[in-house]
Parts: sequence; structure tokens; C-alpha cells
Amino acid sequence: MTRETLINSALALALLLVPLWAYAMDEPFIITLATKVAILALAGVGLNIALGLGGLVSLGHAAFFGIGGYAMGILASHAQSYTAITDWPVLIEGTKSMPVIWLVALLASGLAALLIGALSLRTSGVYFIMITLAFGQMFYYFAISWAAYGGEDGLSIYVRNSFPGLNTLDPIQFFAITFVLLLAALLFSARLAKSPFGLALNAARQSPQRVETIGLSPYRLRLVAFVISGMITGLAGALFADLNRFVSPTMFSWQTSGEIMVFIILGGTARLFGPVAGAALFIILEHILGGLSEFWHIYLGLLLLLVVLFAKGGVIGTLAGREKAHD
Amino acid sequence: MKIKTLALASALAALGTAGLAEPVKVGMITTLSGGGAGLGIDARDGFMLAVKQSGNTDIEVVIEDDQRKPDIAVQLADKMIQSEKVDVLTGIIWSNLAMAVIPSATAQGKFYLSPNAGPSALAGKGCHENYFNVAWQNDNLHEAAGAHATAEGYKSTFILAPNYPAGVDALTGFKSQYKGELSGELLTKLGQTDYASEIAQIRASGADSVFFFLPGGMGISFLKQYADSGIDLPVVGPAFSFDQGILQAVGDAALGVRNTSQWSKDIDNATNKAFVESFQAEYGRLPSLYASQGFDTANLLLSAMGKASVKDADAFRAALKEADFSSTRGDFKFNNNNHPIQDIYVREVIKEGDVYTNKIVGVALEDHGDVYAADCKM
Amino acid sequence: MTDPQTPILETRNICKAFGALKASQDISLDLRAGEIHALIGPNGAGKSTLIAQIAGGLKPDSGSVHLNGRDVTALPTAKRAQRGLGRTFQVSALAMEDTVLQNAVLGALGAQGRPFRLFQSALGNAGLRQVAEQALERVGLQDHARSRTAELSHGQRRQLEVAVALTLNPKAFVMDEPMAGLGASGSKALTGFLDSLREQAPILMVEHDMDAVFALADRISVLVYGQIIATGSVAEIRAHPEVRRAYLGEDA
Amino acid sequence: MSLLLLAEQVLNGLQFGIMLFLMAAGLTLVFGVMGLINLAHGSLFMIGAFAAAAVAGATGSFLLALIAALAAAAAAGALVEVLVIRRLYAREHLDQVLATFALILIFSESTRWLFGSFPLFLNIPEALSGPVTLPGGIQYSLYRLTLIAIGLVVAFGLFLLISRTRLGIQIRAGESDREMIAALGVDISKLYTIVFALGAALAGLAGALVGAIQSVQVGMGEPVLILAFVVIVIGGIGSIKGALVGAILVGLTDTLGGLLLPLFFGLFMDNASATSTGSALASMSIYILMAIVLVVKPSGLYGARA
Repeated sequence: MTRETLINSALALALLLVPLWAYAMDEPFIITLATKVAILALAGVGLNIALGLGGLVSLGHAAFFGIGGYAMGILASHAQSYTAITDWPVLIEGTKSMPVIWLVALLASGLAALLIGALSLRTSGVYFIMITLAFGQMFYYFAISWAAYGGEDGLSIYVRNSFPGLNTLDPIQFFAITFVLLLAALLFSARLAKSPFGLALNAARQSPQRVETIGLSPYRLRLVAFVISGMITGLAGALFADLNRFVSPTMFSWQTSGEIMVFIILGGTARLFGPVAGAALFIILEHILGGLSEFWHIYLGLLLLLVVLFAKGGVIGTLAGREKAHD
Repeated sequence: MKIKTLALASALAALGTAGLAEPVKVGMITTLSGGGAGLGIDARDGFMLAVKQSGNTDIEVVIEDDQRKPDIAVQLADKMIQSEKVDVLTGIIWSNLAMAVIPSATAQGKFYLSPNAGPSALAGKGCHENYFNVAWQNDNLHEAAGAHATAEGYKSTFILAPNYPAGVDALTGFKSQYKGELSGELLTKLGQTDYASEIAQIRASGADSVFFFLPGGMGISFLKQYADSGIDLPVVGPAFSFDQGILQAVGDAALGVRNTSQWSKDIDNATNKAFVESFQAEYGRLPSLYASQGFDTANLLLSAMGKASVKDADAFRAALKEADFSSTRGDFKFNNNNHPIQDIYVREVIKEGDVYTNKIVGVALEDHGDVYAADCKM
Repeated sequence: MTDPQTPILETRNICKAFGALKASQDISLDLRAGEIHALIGPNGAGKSTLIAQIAGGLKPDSGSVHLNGRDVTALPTAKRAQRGLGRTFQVSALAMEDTVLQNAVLGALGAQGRPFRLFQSALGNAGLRQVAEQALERVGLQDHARSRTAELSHGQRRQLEVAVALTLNPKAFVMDEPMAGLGASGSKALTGFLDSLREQAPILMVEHDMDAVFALADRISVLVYGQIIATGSVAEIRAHPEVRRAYLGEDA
Repeated sequence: MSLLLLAEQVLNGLQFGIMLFLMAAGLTLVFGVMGLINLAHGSLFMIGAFAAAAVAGATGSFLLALIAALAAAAAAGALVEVLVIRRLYAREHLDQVLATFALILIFSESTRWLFGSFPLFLNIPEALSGPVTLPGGIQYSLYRLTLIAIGLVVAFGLFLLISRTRLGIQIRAGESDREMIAALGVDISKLYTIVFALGAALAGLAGALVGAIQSVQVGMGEPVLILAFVVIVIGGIGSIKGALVGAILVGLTDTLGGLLLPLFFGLFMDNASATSTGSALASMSIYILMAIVLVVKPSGLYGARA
């Protein structure tokens, strides 16, 4: 077992034990915070596939996070008001079932990622950063002016959506759902990195020329990675909306994109558990610093700056050392 | 004759220590950082001033910053309810944050006292017995602006607001009380800073007056650019763009503009005079609309604490509903949907020495409630 | 089998200009089965531009490229690779963070052409691994399979380049200065290896190392200022007056 | 719709575009020469506006305020370059994005800490206030006309600077070949600081000029920053000419889109839904423009490299 694997296991265990402890102590808010960590980490795991594995610095992942959120908001608000989403050409009704909502969130964000990716991946480097940022912003403005679903006010869902056999309103049970999904995404992402696809994608990041000369198209590899990445972030968006029982265009804002990226960097770029460590650290900081000063963003900014300049590997890189595990 | 707030509050406090009242824990979620922090800071300062003046030690206020983000607000509300175990929530400035927090808070049996936002969804069918709005229903000031435009005899008004629900509501509110024709109607981008295009359209439209609702920086930009354009049509709008905090940034461009508000620092009553003086003494600046609303919210709460225990929800609710406190706005009572029935004034922007401020020039609507109250089954 | 008369790889009247600079002027070249065809010329003669047009990185302004008798001018690099064009680079273009074996498996994956498998293990796939290991063995890197590519020496990286190209089981090799940066002994070893490779597929190579060129090449083409001034056997080129003046003369 | 209104809107689009150019020019220079993506460029815009408002408030002079804005933004730019940005040139774009994102947080909240949460006052100077009548009877704000003039002068000055001066030669050398400037015997780190400060000063100037007709507040820079990105994507990274053309295209699209789209939908929809559909689409119009340019020319209109 490498040191990184040890740290990863410890992180997963801590994320599980803290809410259980809070459950025993009757501190439901701690469970809510842990749920938030799990969901934001999931969004980060999604972005990490594009960013860490594919080297695609997307500053527009808020688009997928928001689309996932609105998939939940739209379906649930129609179910809550007993109105159909559309009755032509086929009748589509809202739903309060989480699995259905997740599926729609995955599909919708995947489709959006396909469109944005197909255009943005024609470029690379700084262009790609600026274009993804701009597309994210386009969704933001669209959501704000989309009066049918609340515009800037967003949509409130009064009761959390349901999952067969569970009481999702109970914080610990909802946490369990998000934790299992996070683990599943981590497992998927670990396998992906070792798969033929992961190998090719990783090589496309290091040497696109090489990938072309062996007969593969870096563009298509990246596009598929971007779509998978967007879908996972979209799923996280749907869960985040369910955690808050609320969606709003804020989920689309470019600061959201920045924050998801911050999780990855705080935790450690291209590390499997980087987003988990980063999201946890971010939430803890927000909680502690936010209580200390109105101006806590200054401290957050300074910390982030120090990590980027001097602690390149983030939390996991600093703890596990520079070397990365290899077969 | 009315007694001074200070005296009233200490009398209440005396009652409190006499053992009638239970300690009350208040959770205040408001915007203290980022854009729009000025509003939250004023509401908080007004609220805390009233608490301080009351001398009441049975009230504990937990204050948290929502950063104007709905998701943060929801999590703070969860934290305050689940972890801090507060009895009463208050403080939210923005309608979208209010929509995210209030329905679930009241559903969990907490009281919510709104010091600023009054979205229509919570005033009509979505009203709740534990939700009290101490400011206004969102449409009120716009309706008053419409009434004022009608009273002034405007025949063709050009109206504009940002393209988001509160903006659309503002235009609807104005139109409901306005009897003239519209020479143009525009929905602008939220957060837009350049209004050259809109101003050109106003110029070309042949309007005789302009109504706008552009809160925060948007209003500042619009007014400056409008003044510079040389168009000389009268402007009317709700108080949000003419508030004490903002006026200094608009400067001369705002002079003479009529705006509608349920409060003004020159409303002639003892409570208001004492409030304006003590706020200035405490914080070194003139109070804003939001400060007055925060102050009134705290006094409403204090008045109810003097009458009933917060643990007895029915009694406490009844005590809140009586609105037995002396408001900075003079007469104040609750409608059937727990939203205010109050006078709404027309103010004009003036310059007092070096400071831009407002003075009352008339009443736009007297004892005005809101149209949604009829839909509220309570 | 391919008719020995039809060239495996061929350019017909390729022209390419960058503004006023004519990098390729009416270039027609061919590569026949079993041969090593060396392309030489002074720096700035347009060798890299020509190689890029053959491999697919650049499009000629006019003229065409044929692989196995089929016109591939319109195809991108990846498609040409799929049709059997194996290429190595002057400056190693390998995945430096990955292991040697991973790089070779990547080649095998390219040859297999099914990269969108998300759940299998790449290194656990027996088919891919066998092709990769055979290629590594062929170039003599089998003992370094688990080393990280960045740790390899210059010569070993060059060997790995060839190994990756081998996994594709190509119809023709295009090699850009395979000897560059190698010491005398490394150069000698690679010369011996390439000599044995021509049976598998013919090689078109750009090379500055004249000893290697004269030792290996069946034919040599000389490129000067974007034009082929001569093509012929080693002896013919050595004797060619224009070549002596334009190229070898400078060297001597 | 009258021709007069259209003409006025074209002027408005032009003025908006010119201000975007001042932002985009600095960004594109910094990227062209140093290969750095700077998200904190919007903060320098804000610093310019705040410095101008503070100095105008203290002295009453708009000219002094502009000088202060240039000086403050250039100084902040130079300081940040020396302390932070310098360490980022050799880094990946990802690091640059994050470090400059962190700078936004620090700048925004520090400004709020210094100046408070309310917007500041900055007004148009007396001499430039009010409208003038242009040929054809168009009434147009003198100040906005001045903005267009200042922007064009700055653009012209930049062209001269880059094509005629020693610094310009160094900048061009830096854009095409970084090793070459070292070979020319140029002190690279000094050149980088100067270019960064120059870009910062342009942003600060834009902030001060725009601040006089808008609201001087924390967070005013980021929306402009994102538009400047769109401008650069359209114009092509590193190209001053591309920045100018892109900025004017974006300015005109945004202004005319907001005017024409609701009218267009008004042809076959009722007034209210035409207004809302038109406004919604208008807010997306510049991004659609960007997408079209990307499909046709992925490296932008004047971009050398993708």
C-alpha cells in the first residue's frame, strides 16, 4: 500500500466517521456540512477527469453543475405543482424520484458538454480557458432571464426528492446517498485512469503528436473525457440542488467554476482523492474563517495563493510526497 | 403622546426580567460581504441598535453572512435551526434568498421576520402564519410610484427594470396603479452598467416621464448617464435607488428625483427622530431605509417578547400580529397575510449641506396593503 | 502482396509555400518495398516541411500523397497512421510521465483502434500487452518496461519511438533524424537495428549522420531550397556534381 | 425605429467597444508577451475606478483623478507582477488561473475593507457634461464622445508604441520568440514588469473613465473581464488589432442586439413575450458571435497561433 493509498483511505473513513459521530451527538448540521463536502467533492471528481487526466483547464464547469441543478429544479417543481413539463409531442411530467432526476441530469449535462466541448476543443491553452468561461457565463445569463423557472430568484423545492427505501429528509440518510455516489465516482475515475481510454487520454495530454501518429484522434479522446467530466459534475449539481432544496443561477456563475477548480488544487491536481481533500478543507475554512471575519475571502485568497506558489501538490501532494503511484 | 423608544424598551426589559418572558435566540442571516453588503450591514446595525437600546438581556442574536448566495443562506438556516437551535430567524435582504430559506424555516415551526424582502409568492397562496414581513410586499413601492405618476398627470411614461422576477414584478406593480399610456417598456440585463442604449430609446420614444427600478449599482449608473444625456423628463422610482447609502455615489444627478418609500428620515414622529439621532451617534452615518427596517423588526420582536413566551408559539404569534410597537414610520399594522398596511410616501432628493438625502413631499398611497393578501388563506 | 513496382509511399508534385518562402517545390518522391530511402539536405532545405506533409501535420498547396497506392492527401495524421504509416520524431514525443510499457501499450491500442473502453485495464489486456512486449523485445527494451520514460537515456527513447511505431505493424516507416543526439556506439547499434527493419517495412528517413546514411540507404534524395536536386544510389549521389557543390562540398 | 436612434445606438456600441478595447488590449499584450492569463485584470479596472473616485473626491479635479487612476493601477500591476505574477510565467495555465483567481478575492475584499461596502461617487467633469448636437441632429453625450476619442487616441498610441519604439520592438520580439529578447540583451524581467504595468494602467484608465458614468463598486471589474475574454477570443490572442476589431464587434453586437432583437420578435409575438425573448437572446448574442467565429476561425480573426 503506498502512502497515497493510506491517505486516501483515511480521508474516506474520516468523511464517513464524522457524520456518524455527529449523528450520535445529535449535531445534524455537521452531517449537512459533510454532505456538502461529499457533493462538492463529486463535482471536483468530475472536473478532475478533464483537468487532471485530460489537461483541459475548463473554467466553465459551473455550466454542468447548474444544468444538473436545474434538471432537479425543473422536474421537481413540476411534480410539486402537478403540472406537465410539456404535453407535446409526448406528455412529460415532473418527478420527485432521485434516480430519474439523476438520469436526466446526467443526460442533459452530457449533451451540453458535447456541444460546448465540440466547439471549445477546437482550440487549446488559454483560448480554451477563456471560451469555457464565456460559455458558462452564457448559461448564467440565460438562466437569469428564463422567467418560466424563476429567473434570478431560482426555484424552491419544499421537500427533498425521494429515493426508494430511504427517508431523504433525514440528514444521515441523505448523506449516505451522496457518500455512496462519491465512492462510486471515485472508483470509476480510478478505473478510468488505468483503462485503455485513460491511457490514451493521459498520453494526449503529454504528447498529442504521439497520439495522432499512432492513429488516434486527441480531439475525440478529449471530447469524450469532457462529456464524462461534465456528466459527473452535472450529477453533483442535481445532488447539491437537493441538499439545498433550491436552485438558482448562482450555480452557473463563474465563481462556482473557480471554486470547483479550487477544490482540486487545494487537494492536489490529478490525485484521485484531491477533490475530496480540497472540498473538505474549503468547507472547514469557510466555516472557521467565515466566523472570524467579514473579510475572510482575503485569507482564503492568500491561502490559495500560497498553495499555488509553494505547495504545488496541494494537501495530498504535501502529505504523500511528489511521486505518483505507477504500475 | 408617545413615549420614547428607549423608555419603552427599558419598560419591556423590566417586564422581561420580571420573569414573564423566555430568552429568545435570534438567527440573523444577512449579506455582510461582497456586492450588496451595504444593505445587510445597515439592516443588522438598525436591528442591533434597537436591541442595545432595549437593554434586554434575554435576547441573543447570532449573525451570519450569506454572501448573497442562496445556497449559503440555506445552509446557514439549517445550521441555525439544527445546531444553534434558534427560535426566530431574520435578516435576509434579497428575495431569491428569502424564497430559498423562508418556506422551509416556517415549515419547521420557526418564526421568520423579514426586514427587507417581500416576494409575492410568500404574500399570496404561499403565506404562512409564522412569516411576518416588517418591510413591504415587493410590489408596494412600485405601486406607489404608479399612483404618484397618475397623480402628477403623466400621460406617457417610459418604464424599465432588469430582466429578472423582481424586475418584472416592479413593472407590473407600477402598471397596476398607473392610468396613463406607456411610451415604452424595457427589460434590461441584470447587472448591466451601461444604459446608453436605453436612454437613446427613451429620447426617441417621446415619453413625458420615466419610471425605473434598478437596484444597487445599476441605478447609480443609470441616473448618472441619464443626467448626462440632457434629457429633462421627470423621473420616478422606488426608494432603493435613492437610499442614503447610494445617494452619495449618484450625486447631483439624483437631485430633484421623486421616489417612493414607506420611510424617510424626516417622518415626523418621536420614535423616528430618536432613531435617526441615535443611529448617527452610534455609527457615525445617517440611517438608511434598510436600517429603519432592521430597527423596526427588532422592536416588533421585543414587543412580542414582552407579551408572550416564544415557547408558546400560538401566543407569541398573536403577540407579533398585534404589532404593538412604535414604528419609525408611524402607523403600522399587519394585513391578514402578515404583510404591512402602511402609508407610502413620495420623497424628493435634496442636498443638505454636503450630504444628499430625501425629504417627504407627499403621500402616494395611504394605509396601503398588497393585492396578494386576498389569496392568502390564513 | 504488393506489386514490387508500385511504391508503398509516394508524393506527387507536392508544392508548399509560406508567404514568399517556397518550402516544397514540385517534390515527387517514392519509397519502395524493402528499401531504405534517405532524404538529406542542408538545414532549412525544407525536410521537416516535407515530412510533415507526408505524415499529415501539414497540407500541401498542391500535389498529392499516396500510401499503398491510395490517395491520402485529405486524411489527417491519425487516419494515415491507421493506414499503416509509422512515424518517429526527432525530438522524442513520448508520454514522459508514463512507463515504457505504457507507451508501447498505447501504440498497440492505436493499432487496435478501440480506445473508448472505459472500464477494462489497459495493462491487464493480454492482447495489447503481448503486442507491446513483443515490440519492446524487438528493440531490446524489455528490461526497462517498468521504468518511467523520462528516466530513459536519449538512445533508449529513440528505441522506444521505434518500438511504438512497430506496434502499429506499419506498411512504411517515416523517421525524422533517428540518429540525432546519439553517441557513436548508440548510432552504430541503431544502424544495425534499422538495417534489419527494412524487411518488415521500408523506411523513409531524414538524416544528417552521413555515415549512417551511406551505411543504410538503398537510395538517397537530396533536397536543397525546397527542390529535389538528385535521387539515386549511394554511389550515384556521391558522384553527382551538383550534390557535391550544393551539399557535400560544404561538408567537406 | 428612426434612423437617428439607430445612429445613436451605433455610437453607443462604438463607445462600449472602445472601453472594452482598453481592457482587452492589456490582457492580450500580457498574454502575447508573457504567455500569462490574468483573471485579476478586472481588479485593476476596479482599482483605477476607486483611485479616481478617491482623488476626485479629495481634490475635485477629474484630470488629477485620471492620473491617479493610471498611477494606482500601474503601481498595483507592477507590485503584483513583482510579488506574484513573476513566479507564474514558467507555470502551467492552470496555476496562473488559480493564482490570479486568488488575487481577485484578495483585491476585492481589501478594497471593500478600505472603502466600505457602498459605491463611491465619481462624476463627469463639468466641462464634458451634457449633450452636444451632432450633424444630422443627433443629440449625443459629450462625455461619451470624449471616451471614443480617448480610446482611439490610446489605440493609435499603442500602435505607434509597438511599431515605432524600442519598447515596441522588444514586445514584438517577446511575442514571436522569447529566447530572442534574451539574445538582444534585454532585461527580460524589467520588460515584463513594464508590459504588465502598461496593461494594468490601460485597465485602470478604462475603470476611471467608465466609473464616471457608472457605479464605482467592488466587483465592477469581473463582468468587463469576461467580455474582454470574449473580445480576445474573437480578435485573436496577442493581436492589438484583433482586440480593437473584436471589441468594436462585441460592442456593436451587444448594443444593437439589445435594440433589434426585441423589435424582431415583436413582428410575430405579443409585446411582453417579444421583450423577454428578445432580451434573453440579446444577452446571449455576443457568446453566439464568439461561437460562430470559433467555428470559422478557431484562432480568432487576427490570431497567429491557436
